[in-house]
Amino acid sequence: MGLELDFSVVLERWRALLDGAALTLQLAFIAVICGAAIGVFGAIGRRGGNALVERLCGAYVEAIRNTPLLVQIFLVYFGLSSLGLKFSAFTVAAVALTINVGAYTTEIMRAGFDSIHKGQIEAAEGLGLSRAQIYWHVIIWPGIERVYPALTSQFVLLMLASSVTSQISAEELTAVANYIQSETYRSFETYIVVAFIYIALSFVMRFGFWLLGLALFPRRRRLGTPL
Amino acid sequence: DLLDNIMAAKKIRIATDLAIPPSGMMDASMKPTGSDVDTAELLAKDLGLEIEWVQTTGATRIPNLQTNKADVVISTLSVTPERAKVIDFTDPYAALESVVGGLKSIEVKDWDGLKGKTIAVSRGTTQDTALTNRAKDGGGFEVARYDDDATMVTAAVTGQADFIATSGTIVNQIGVKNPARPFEPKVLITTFNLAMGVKKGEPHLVAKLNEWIATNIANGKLNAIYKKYHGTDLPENMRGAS
Amino acid sequence: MGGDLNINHLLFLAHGALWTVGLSAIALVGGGTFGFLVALGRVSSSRAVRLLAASYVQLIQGTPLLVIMFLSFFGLAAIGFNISPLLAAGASMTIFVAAYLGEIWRGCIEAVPKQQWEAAEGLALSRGQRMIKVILPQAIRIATPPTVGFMVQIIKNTSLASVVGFVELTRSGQIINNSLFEPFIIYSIIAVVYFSLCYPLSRLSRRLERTALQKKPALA
Amino acid sequence: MNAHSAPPAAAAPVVALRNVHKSFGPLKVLDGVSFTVPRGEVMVLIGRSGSGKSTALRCIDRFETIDNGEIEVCGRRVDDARLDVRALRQDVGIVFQSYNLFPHLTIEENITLAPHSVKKVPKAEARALAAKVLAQVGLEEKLHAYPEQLSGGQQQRAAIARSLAMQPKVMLFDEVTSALDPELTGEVLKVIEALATEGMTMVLVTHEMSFARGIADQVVFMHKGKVHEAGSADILSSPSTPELAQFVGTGL
Amino acid sequence: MNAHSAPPAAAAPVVALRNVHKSFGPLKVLDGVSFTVPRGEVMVLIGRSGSGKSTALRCIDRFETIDNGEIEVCGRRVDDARLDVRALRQDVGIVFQSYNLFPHLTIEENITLAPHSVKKVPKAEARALAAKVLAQVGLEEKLHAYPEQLSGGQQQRAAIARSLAMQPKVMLFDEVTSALDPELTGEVLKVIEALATEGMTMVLVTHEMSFARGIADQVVFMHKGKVHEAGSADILSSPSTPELAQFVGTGL
Ligand SMILES: Nc1ncnc2c1ncn2[C@@H]1O[C@H](COP(=O)(O)OP(=O)(O)OP(=O)(O)O)[C@@H](O)[C@H]1O
Ligand SMILES: Nc1ncnc2c1ncn2[C@@H]1O[C@H](COP(=O)(O)OP(=O)(O)OP(=O)(O)O)[C@@H](O)[C@H]1O
Ligand SMILES: [Mg+2]
Ligand SMILES: [Mg+2]
Repeated sequence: MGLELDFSVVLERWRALLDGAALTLQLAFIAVICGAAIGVFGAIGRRGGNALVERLCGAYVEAIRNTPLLVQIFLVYFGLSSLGLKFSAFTVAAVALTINVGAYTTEIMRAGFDSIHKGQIEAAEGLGLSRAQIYWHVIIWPGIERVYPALTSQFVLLMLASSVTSQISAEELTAVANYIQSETYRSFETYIVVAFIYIALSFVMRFGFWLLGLALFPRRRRLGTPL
Repeated sequence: DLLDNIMAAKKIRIATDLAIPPSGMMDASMKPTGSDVDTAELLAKDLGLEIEWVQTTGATRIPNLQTNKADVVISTLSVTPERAKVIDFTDPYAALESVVGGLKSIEVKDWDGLKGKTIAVSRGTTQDTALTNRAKDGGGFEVARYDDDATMVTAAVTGQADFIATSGTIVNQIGVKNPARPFEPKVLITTFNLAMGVKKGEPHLVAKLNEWIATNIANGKLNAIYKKYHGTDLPENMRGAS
Repeated sequence: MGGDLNINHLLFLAHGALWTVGLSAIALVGGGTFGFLVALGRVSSSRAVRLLAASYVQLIQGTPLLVIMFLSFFGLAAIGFNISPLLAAGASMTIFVAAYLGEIWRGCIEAVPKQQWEAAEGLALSRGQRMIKVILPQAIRIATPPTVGFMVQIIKNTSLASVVGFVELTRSGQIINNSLFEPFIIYSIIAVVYFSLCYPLSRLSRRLERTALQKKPALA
Repeated sequence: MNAHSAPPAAAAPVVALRNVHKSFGPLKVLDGVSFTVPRGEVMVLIGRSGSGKSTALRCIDRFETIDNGEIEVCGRRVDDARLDVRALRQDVGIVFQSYNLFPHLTIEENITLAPHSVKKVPKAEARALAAKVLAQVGLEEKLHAYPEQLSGGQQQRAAIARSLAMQPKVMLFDEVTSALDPELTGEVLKVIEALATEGMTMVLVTHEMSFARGIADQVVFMHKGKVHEAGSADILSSPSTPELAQFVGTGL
Repeated sequence: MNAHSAPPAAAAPVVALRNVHKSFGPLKVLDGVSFTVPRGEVMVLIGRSGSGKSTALRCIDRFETIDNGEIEVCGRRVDDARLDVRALRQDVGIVFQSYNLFPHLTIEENITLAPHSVKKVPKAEARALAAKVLAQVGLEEKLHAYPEQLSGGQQQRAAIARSLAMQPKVMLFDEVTSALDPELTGEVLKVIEALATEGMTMVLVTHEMSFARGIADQVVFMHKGKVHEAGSADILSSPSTPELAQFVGTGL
C-alpha cells in the first residue's frame, strides 16, 4: 500500500500533546480524589440502615452505571447552561467524571466493606468503639485494602474514558489528537502516538497507585504481601 | 487506475459525514441530504454511476481514502497546503464563508470587539486553525473547541457559548432553535474553498472530477445546490455563467 | 434543517439500537472465545505464553477503545486487509473484550482452590483433563456474575464503533441531533434505551453474585 | 422496672441473668435462664453444641437483645432499651473463638485503639498500657508484629490482652481455645488461670473439662436453652442429671 | 544411577526414601530422610507441626521435587527428572486433610472420572467399580449425591473411595481425620483399618496416637526434618528419645 508514515509532523506538536496529556491526568486526578470520597460515603449509604438513603445511593449507582459517560456529560454540560449556570468546560468535565467514577467506586467499596467479617465488627463493638470509629478503623481502611486492585483498574479506566470530554471542549489528550489529525490529516501517525501516550499514562497511574498502596497499607509493605 | 475501476464497476464509493448540516445530514424521513450529498448524487448521475455511501466521521474522512475504503470524499474538505501533502484535492466545487457569529444583544463590529471573549469552533476545522493563529498573534480572545458543529451549536443554543465561528448559515439557525438567543454574523473570517478529496496518485480521476466540476460551475448547477442549503450564492469568482 | 422529532427518527434510533445489540453479541462471542484463550495463556505452564498473554492484556487495557477501533479498521487496511466496518468493529471489540474477559476469567480459574488442582493431579489426570473436567466447570460458576456484569460495559462501549462508520445507537442519536438540535430529548431517549438494555443485566449479575455467595458456605 | 435507679451495691453480683428468654424466629434458644456471678468469681458454662451457651454470653454484652427477663451487669440493666451500650462495653471484655484481631494493625495498634479512641487515653499512656497487658499474657516481644505473624495461640493471647487494656470489670470468653492445638491451648489457659488468680470476674464457655474443674467457682450446665444443672465444680465429677453425666462422659 | 533399569523385585519395598533432602528457599524441611515401606505394611508418620511429614508424603507422589537423595516407589525412581509422573500416580493414591472432592460432580462422577479418562475403563465398568469402592467405605447409597450433601466424614470416605477406584498399589493419607469431629473420625478410621486388613500398603500421617498404636507395622517419628526415632508401634509406649516422649505426652 502506498501509505507512508511520517511521524515528524505529529511529533513536532509535542507541546500540545504534552499539554493534553497533562490535562487528562489533571482531570483523572480530580475525579479520582472526589470520586473516592463519594465512593466512601456512597458505600456507607448503601449499607447503613436508612432505607431512603440506601434507595437513593442505589438509584445513583444504577443510573450512572447503566448509561454511557458521553450522555452523562452532555446532560450535565447543557443541563447546567440551560439553567443559566455557566461553568468552564474543565469544571464540567471534572464534575461529570467525578459523578461517573463516584458511582463505580461506590459499588466497589461497598463490596470491600461487605467483605469485612462480622467478627471484626463485633470485636470492635465489644471494645466499645462508636459506629464512626468502627467504620474508620475496622471497615473503611481494611475494606479499601481488599478492593484496592479493582479501584486502581477503575481509576485507570476513568483516565482512558476521560477522552470523551473532548466533546465539550476540554482540551485533553484526545482533543489535541483530533486537532492535530484534522490539521495535518496524519491520522495514523496521530493515533499511534496517542495510543503510546495513553499506555504510558496508564503505566504511570498504575505505578502511582502501587506507591500509594505501599504508603496506605504499611502491613503489605512490612510483610511483603502484594496487593 | 482507480478511474477505470470505478467505471468498470459502475459504482462509486463516496465518503461523507452525515452529521454536519447543512452539508451532510438526514432529512425528516432519515434520507441523506445536504449540499455535499446533492453534489455527490449529481456527480454520480452525470457519470452514470451508482453511489455507495461510506459513512465517516470528521476524523476518518482521510483514512477512508488512504486505505481504499472510499474513492472520493465529498465532506466539506477545505484546501490547505498542509493537507495537500497527504491527499490530492480537486478544484474547488464550493466555498465556505466563515464568520464569527455572536448574540445579537452584544455589540461587536470587528476583531477588536472580540477581545476578552470566548469563541466556540468545531475542532480542527479551518476556522479553528485561523482563529487559533489569530489568538496566538495577540488576538485577545479564547478559543473553545467542540468535537463537531452540532455540539458547538448546542452550546450556543443552551447558553454555553456567546460567539461561534462557522458558516453564516449555521449562525442564523441558532435564533430559530432558541428565539431567546438570536445570533447574527459579526466578523468575516475568510472564505475557504471546498474541494473533493482523492487518494494520492490518481491523476485520471482528479482530471475527470475537475472536468465535471468546471462544467457544473459553468452551468450553475453547483451554485443552485449551494443556494438551496446555505441560503446564499457561491462567491462571485466561482459562480457560473447562467 | 430537520424540523421536529418524528416517527422516522425513532425508527432510525431503533435501528441503531439493534446494531448496538448485534455488536454487543458479536463482541461477547468473539471476545469470549479469544478471552478464553487469553485466560488459558495467563495460567499456562509455559513462561513465554504467560508473558505474552500478560503483555497483551497490559497493552490493550492501557489503550482507549477508540484508538483500537481506529487502528484495527484503518491499520489492517493499510497493511492490505480491506475489511468491512462490521468485521472491523467486531475485530476491535474482540481484541478489547478479550483483554478484559481474559483477565476476569484468569482470576476465576485461579480462584478454584489449589487443592482441587492437586486432587486432580493425584488422580493422574492429564493437564488438559484437569482443566476441562475439574477446574473449568468450577471456574465457570464463579465467572458468571462478573461476566454478565462486564457485558454492561460492552454494550456501552459499542458506541465507539461509530469511528469505523457504524451507525449504532449513540451515532444515530448524534446524527438526528445534528439535524434537529434537540440535545435533551434525544440524549435522554438514548440514555433510557441504554439503561433498559443494561439495567436487566446489572440486576442479573447482582442476583447471580448473591446466589454464588450463599452457595459458598455449603461448599466449604 | 427500677432500672438505673438503684445504685450498684458493693455486694451486688457483677453479672445476673433472671429468667431470660430469647428466640431466633421460631427457635427458642434461651428458655428462662437465670444465674448470677459475684465479683471475683469464675463461672464456667458448659453444654452441647446448640444448647445456647454462646447466645447467653452474647446477651450479657448486648450483642443480642432478649425477648423477656432481666440482665444486670455491673449495676446496669442490659435489657433496658435505653442502655448506653458503649458504656456497658467498657465494663465488659469479650473474647471469641476466632481471635478477630484487626489484621491491618500491629499488635500494639490493636491494643491501643480502643483505650485511645474510646477512653481518650493519651497515645503514650496507651502504649505503656499495651506493653503492660502484653506482658501479662507473655507476649511483650510481639508489640510490633502483625497478627498474621503470630501463631494461633499467640493471636488468642493478644486478643485477650486487647480486651484487658480496656480494664473491664468482667471478662467473657467463648470457647477461646477450640481453634487451637493442645500445645497452644495450654498457653491460653495459663493466661486465663492467671487472670482468675488476680481476681478478675469471668464467665467462660469451654469444652476443656479438666480446665473447668480446676478454675471454676461455679459450673452451669446448659441443655436445650435451660440451666439444667448448676453448682460447684464438683457437679462435673458427680453429676445428678443423666444429661450432664452423659455430657461429661463424652466431653472428657 | 540405575534408574528404570532394575525391574521391581517381588520383595522390593513399595516405597523407599534414601537420604532425601528438600528445602523451601532457605528453609530446610527434609534433612536426610530415609525409610522403607514393604508391600502390605502400614507405616505411620508422626511429629509436630512443621516437622516435614506432609512434605515427605508429597515428595513420594512427586507433588514436590527433591533436592537430593533417592525415592523409589513401585520400582520407579521418583527423583528422576524423566519420570512418567502420570504413570506413578496411577500406582499411588493420595488423600488429603481437606477432602477435595470435586464439588460440581456427583460422588459417582467423582469416582469414575479418573478410571474412565485416565485408564480408559468403559463407562459401565467404571460405574460398577464406583459402586464397589463406595460399598468398601460404606457409602453405597450416596452414589448420586453431590459432595456438599454429605457430612465431613462421608466426604472423606468418598475421597478415599475415589483414590481406591484407581486401584493403587500404595495409599498415602495426610491427616485425613483432623478436620473431623470425634464421631466422624471414627467412621474414617474404620475404613482405613479395613484397608489395612485387606493388605493395602499405606503411609499415613496422623495425630491419633491410639489409632497409630493399633494399626502401624512401623512408626516413624519426624523431628526438624529428620527421622528422629523409628520402630514398631511399641516406641509410642516406650520412647527412647526425650523429644518423642514429650510429643507422645502432649499429643495424647
Ligand atoms: N443469629 C442467629 N440466627 C438464628 N439462629 C441462631 C443465631 N445464633 C444462634 N442460633 C441458633 O441458636 C442455637 C443456639 O446457638 P448457640 O450458638 O448459643 O449454641 P452454643 O451452645 O454456643 O453451641 P456451640 O457449642 O456449637 O457454640 C443454635 O441452634 C443456633 O443455630
Ligand atoms: N510450598 C511451601 N513453600 C514454603 N514452605 C513450605 C511449603 N510447604 C511447606 N513449607 C514449610 O515446610 C515446613 C514443613 O511443612 P510440612 O507441611 O511438611 O509439615 P507437617 O509436618 O506436615 O506439619 P503439620 O502437622 O502442620 O501438617 C513448614 O515449616 C512449612 O511452613
Ligand atoms: Mg457457641
Ligand atoms: Mg501436614
